[in-house]
Amino acid sequence: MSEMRRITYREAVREALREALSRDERVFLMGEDVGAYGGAYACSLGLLEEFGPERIRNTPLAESGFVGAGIGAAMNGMRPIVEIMTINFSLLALDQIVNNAATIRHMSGGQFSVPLVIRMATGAGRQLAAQHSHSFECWFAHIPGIRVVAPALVADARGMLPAALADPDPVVIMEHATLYNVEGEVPADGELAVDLDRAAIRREGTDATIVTYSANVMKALAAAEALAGEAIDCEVIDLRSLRPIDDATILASVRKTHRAVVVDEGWRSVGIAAEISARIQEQAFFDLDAPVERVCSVEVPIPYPSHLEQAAIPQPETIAAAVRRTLRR
Amino acid sequence: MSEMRRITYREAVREALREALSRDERVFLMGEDVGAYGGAYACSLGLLEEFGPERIRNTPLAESGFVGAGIGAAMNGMRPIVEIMTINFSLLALDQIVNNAATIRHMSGGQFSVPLVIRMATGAGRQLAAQHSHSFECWFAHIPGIRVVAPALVADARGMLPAALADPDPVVIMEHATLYNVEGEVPADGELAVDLDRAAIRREGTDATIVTYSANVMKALAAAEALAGEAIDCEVIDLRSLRPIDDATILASVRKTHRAVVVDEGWRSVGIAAEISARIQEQAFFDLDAPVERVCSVEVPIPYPSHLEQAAIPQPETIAAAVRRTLRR
Amino acid sequence: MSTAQERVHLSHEHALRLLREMLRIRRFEEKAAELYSAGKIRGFLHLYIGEEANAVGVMQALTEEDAVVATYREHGHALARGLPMGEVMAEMFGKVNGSSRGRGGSMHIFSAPRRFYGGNAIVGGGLPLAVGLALADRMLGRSCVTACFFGEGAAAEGEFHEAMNLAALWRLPVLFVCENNFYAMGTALAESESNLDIAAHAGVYGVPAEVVDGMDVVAVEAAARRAAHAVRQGEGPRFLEARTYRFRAHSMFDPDLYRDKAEVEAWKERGPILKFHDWALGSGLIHESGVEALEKEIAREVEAAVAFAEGGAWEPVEDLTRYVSTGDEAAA
Amino acid sequence: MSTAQERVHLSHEHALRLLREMLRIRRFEEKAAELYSAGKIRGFLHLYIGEEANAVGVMQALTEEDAVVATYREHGHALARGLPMGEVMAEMFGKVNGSSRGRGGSMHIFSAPRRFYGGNAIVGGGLPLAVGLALADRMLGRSCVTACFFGEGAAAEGEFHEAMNLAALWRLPVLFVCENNFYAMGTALAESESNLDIAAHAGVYGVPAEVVDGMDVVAVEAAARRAAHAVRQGEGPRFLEARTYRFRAHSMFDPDLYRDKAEVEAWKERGPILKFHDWALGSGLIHESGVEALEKEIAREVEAAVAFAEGGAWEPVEDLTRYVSTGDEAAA
Ligand SMILES: Cc1ncc(C[n+]2csc(CCOP(=O)(O)OP(=O)(O)O)c2C)c(N)n1
Ligand SMILES: Cc1ncc(C[n+]2csc(CCOP(=O)(O)OP(=O)(O)O)c2C)c(N)n1
Ligand SMILES: [Mg+2]
Ligand SMILES: [Mg+2]
Repeated sequence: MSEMRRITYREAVREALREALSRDERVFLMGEDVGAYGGAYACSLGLLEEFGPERIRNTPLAESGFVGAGIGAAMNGMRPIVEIMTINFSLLALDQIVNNAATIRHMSGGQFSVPLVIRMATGAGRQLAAQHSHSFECWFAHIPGIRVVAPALVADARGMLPAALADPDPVVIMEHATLYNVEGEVPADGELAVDLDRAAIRREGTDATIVTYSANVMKALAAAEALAGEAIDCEVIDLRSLRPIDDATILASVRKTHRAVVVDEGWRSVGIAAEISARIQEQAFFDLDAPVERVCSVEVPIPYPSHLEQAAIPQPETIAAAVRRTLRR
Repeated sequence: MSEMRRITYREAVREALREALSRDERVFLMGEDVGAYGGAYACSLGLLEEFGPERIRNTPLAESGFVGAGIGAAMNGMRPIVEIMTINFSLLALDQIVNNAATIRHMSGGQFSVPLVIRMATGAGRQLAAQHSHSFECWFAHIPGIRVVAPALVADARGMLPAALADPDPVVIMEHATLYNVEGEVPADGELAVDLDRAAIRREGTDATIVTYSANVMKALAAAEALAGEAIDCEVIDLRSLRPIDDATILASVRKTHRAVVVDEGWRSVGIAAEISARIQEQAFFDLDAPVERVCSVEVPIPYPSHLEQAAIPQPETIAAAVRRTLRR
Repeated sequence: MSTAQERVHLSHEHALRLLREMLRIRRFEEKAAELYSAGKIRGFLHLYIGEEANAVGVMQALTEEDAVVATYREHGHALARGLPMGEVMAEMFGKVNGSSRGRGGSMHIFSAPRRFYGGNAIVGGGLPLAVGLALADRMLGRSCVTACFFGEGAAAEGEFHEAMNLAALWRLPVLFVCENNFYAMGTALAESESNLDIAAHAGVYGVPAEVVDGMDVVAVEAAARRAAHAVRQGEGPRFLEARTYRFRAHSMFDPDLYRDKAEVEAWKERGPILKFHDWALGSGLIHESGVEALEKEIAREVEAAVAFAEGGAWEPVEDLTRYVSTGDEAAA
Repeated sequence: MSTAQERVHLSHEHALRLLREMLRIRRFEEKAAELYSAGKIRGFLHLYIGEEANAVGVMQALTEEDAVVATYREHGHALARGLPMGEVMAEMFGKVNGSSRGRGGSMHIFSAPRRFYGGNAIVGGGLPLAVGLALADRMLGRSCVTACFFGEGAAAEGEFHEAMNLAALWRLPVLFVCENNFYAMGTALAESESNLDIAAHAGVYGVPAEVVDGMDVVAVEAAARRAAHAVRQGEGPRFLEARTYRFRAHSMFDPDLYRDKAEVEAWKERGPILKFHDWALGSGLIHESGVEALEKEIAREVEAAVAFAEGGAWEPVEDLTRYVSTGDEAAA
């Protein structure tokens, strides 16, 4: 087994960007403030100096315009990585993503692929209030024609980008803004690209399955730790891919534990958690000993004060409580 | 009981618009081609002549701009009805809908309400291909701060608009484009406004519950008719409101039938049907005799040819088959 | 001033070619309207009749390496760009032998061999795409032009402005062609733009713009050649506003009640085919017999296109989910 | 030419008022930066330091009936508009006695009594809102002005153009105020606009535009009075581009590495407070003792504001879901 090294999630993204830019001349990074500023979350710091303004392409504030330009460039021989500063601003580019990126291949009868990677920071937890704390992963996961992934671990932040670039179709990478400073391990050498199709079991357990993704993986693991003290042994699944969803991994776990809790920072109604819940009961109904529980964000625009914001989003305590409910404890 | 009269869904919308404009000077209709053209679906035909260009306000093609203007006008004493020609173009206005219409009340600590009604035509079935056949009801239903309703019956097309205008917060009305020519009954006199909070049972039955909304109500009723011939007695629930969802009506039915099929023209993954399925199993898990089934659109951009389009969306046959599956027949 | 590339060579052949291309579109669409009534073509159908000079004129200025982006009113552009008529007709039938395997229909004609990038039915949505195509050409060192067609209605959409700014800021090889037919569905230009001079919206970005009589195919060709030449020379984007008119309703669903009959008639008298035909005939560039032969040839082409479409297969329902992702065309 | 309403009356009182208002913002924000470091204020904090002349100048031209729409960099506008300093500070603390009950924080200051419509953190998102506010005023026969502030970065967003066109087309009473501080986060104007003349983007819609020195509060006030007067007279929208500069980083997260130190210093030397102070002192309009008194008074106001914020309550967690829908404020 290869040795590991510790870097931050931000460094992992930056390293992956640098590698992609070095390996393939067709790759370029485009977005607001990716240049001199180094990216709103400093992911591209230093890359302008290294690769120049043609390939580290600062854009005006024009989300629809530059995402559309990324689609056109992808259709015409380039491998653009478009950074949308945060998911909040992606609402301005949804028409391009849905009606062009995701759809042109089918509409053209397979003539044109769109090998585009879109990265964006997502999520709440930083007291940025209602307009800057969105989790619209569920909207993206609804769209046929795109792949949606969400790195929770540093190794995935490092490995998902090369895998996304290798995909001939559009891939959206959702980076949780609270994770950039988190440290983790990546292999010291060898191929770092990861398999985008598979969910990962982050903790094995036998009593209940917690299914989640992105920053909530850590919260789920914390909940599992706490529950271990109560002799409740949780399995924690990191979805990794939100579209397509790796049913097999989820179902195998639920067939073992007979209980499931889905954790999602999106609002509860019509979110990712609903989909996972529906899939579990569709495919493992007779294996379930209790209804699938959902732990999601409360249905309120995210408030600014920390105590309200934290009360609005999932917490290890609310996750643990849901697990206990499935076990009727 | 009052007498009934037969009008089309389109006439119902037009009559409701005319009534609203006549009753309240603060009401105005704004959108692309609502004026001389009479609306893309002819809902406002004749209203320009009757109410003039200030109140039947034609807009340029600028979805974000005029939806935002509707929000501002609503915050400042008017009661705008904004028509987005079709849901397909609403993608260009989502930022205004999410970040302003739905959010300003909360962000301002309750100081400003947004009494705005947005109407749009939705759905597939008319061979309009991938960019013009969307069903993004699920996206809207995810957003706290707005109400989302979908009239299936002519009486609701007539009665939901006055009810929406009476609501002090934003209401989105989803009119299915295949329904405009459908005839149905509305009360001949008396108050026509309906209760937006409640789902409706469109057919009573004891063997299985079909939960759906909009144009699929008719398909579900057709499926129920067909199944009646096989001695399967279905209850058909028309959700009517997609946000909030009337759990009580659904659960009461499922507790009676012990089986549920959810039908939704949206793509399967992370759609309305997933939410209904999750709610049923959360709240009526031990009453279910079979997993909740979903009948949704196949996950493909809607193709142009009729045979493929029809194969992509729910049909009475696919609904009936799902009911049979829940009954293991 | 004008170089060889910029000048229009109005030889007998070229005149005949311009007339042929316009007539091909006209006859094709007349047939399409018929077939729509017959139920062979469904969904939306937006006829280009009256506007043929624009697509035909502009295409003369493009090479095979150049790219084209169009709207839902794009049969004319597709034909003028050289897509086989049968494939376009078959696409409108929804058949597998259509240009997009029938998946797209009338509004979504695509062709990789012709670098024809749709067929975009979201107003304004094609402009950022064109910017991206041009960006890739520039980054890859190709000296191609991307011609992007759209209606004047698009100028009110934010995307128009975002795209114009990006193209100008990055000096990209885009030839923007605004087909100003003065109506966006039933909305007259004056109802939608505070400034009726659409070209001014390019000018403010520093994109040189020219207004041309879109009913005059030679004028359009000449202007397009000048503009395309400048773009190809690396001078950045150019903007052409072609003032034109649609003789038919917006789509087959439109009762066309918002336009003055006299206005429509006045424009018809200036019809691009009528006008060019009369002028070329008068100046002796073409002859009546030549036109008759042309009409016959085109009638045969249209007939063959219909037969091709009629003969096409329907995509099997089992293949419904193909073409969503790369690689799945191999399935089934 | 200039009417009574348009002229700036530079009495002793008025000069003192202008200085006071600018100083209030400056001292308030200096304290806010301190409190941010102390962890009392969290999230994003965008300081207005250096740009005070714009908000203060423009607000002089507005009446109580007028409306204001601002961005996330809006403490200055809120204070100049007359929101109590304590409420603004409490909002930034996230306390219930904040202007938005603490729900919005630094980026979402609202005030119904002051017709202050945010606090909008989506760049460009406030412009359509302003158009709608003005539309309602017009339809309801009120002669109010809606002043809409935004940065030059917004001019690249499609919404800017959609809003400009709507306001011009419908001749709505909007006073657009572009605070051009030459940077959108780390992106310099030349990197984001093909045309550096932002006012030209209003001009093309037929919206009369004026460029004003945003470091000169008197010039801003004069220009704003002229513009607001025209708007109030029913002449349609007006556009003001105030050229200005932020002395601090974009937000507290920004290391500010993209600007030349010398550039920042040069602008600081033209600081709006410094400049006005020196000029007013020199011309005898104000006196050093008056300024000292002012500073003391403001220091007390800031202190009181902090105390007010500190003393405010936290919204109980049980009330989390209040204020989503009308009527639910009655709950709990
Ligand atoms: C974003 C968007 N909004 C609305 C529509 C509906 N629509 C289709 S064509 C059209 C008019 C477009 O007019 P114009 O751009 O002038 O082109 P023309 O049809 O005149 O060629 C409208 C409103 C659409 N397709 N896309
Ligand atoms: C639509 C959108 N895109 C990106 C951002 C992130 N962002 C916040 S402020 C800002 C810069 C805005 O610059 P400008 O409009 O000039 O205003 P300034 O901050 O200079 O006052 C950016 C890119 C945003 N808030 N909204
Ligand atoms: Mg037009
Ligand atoms: Mg700026």
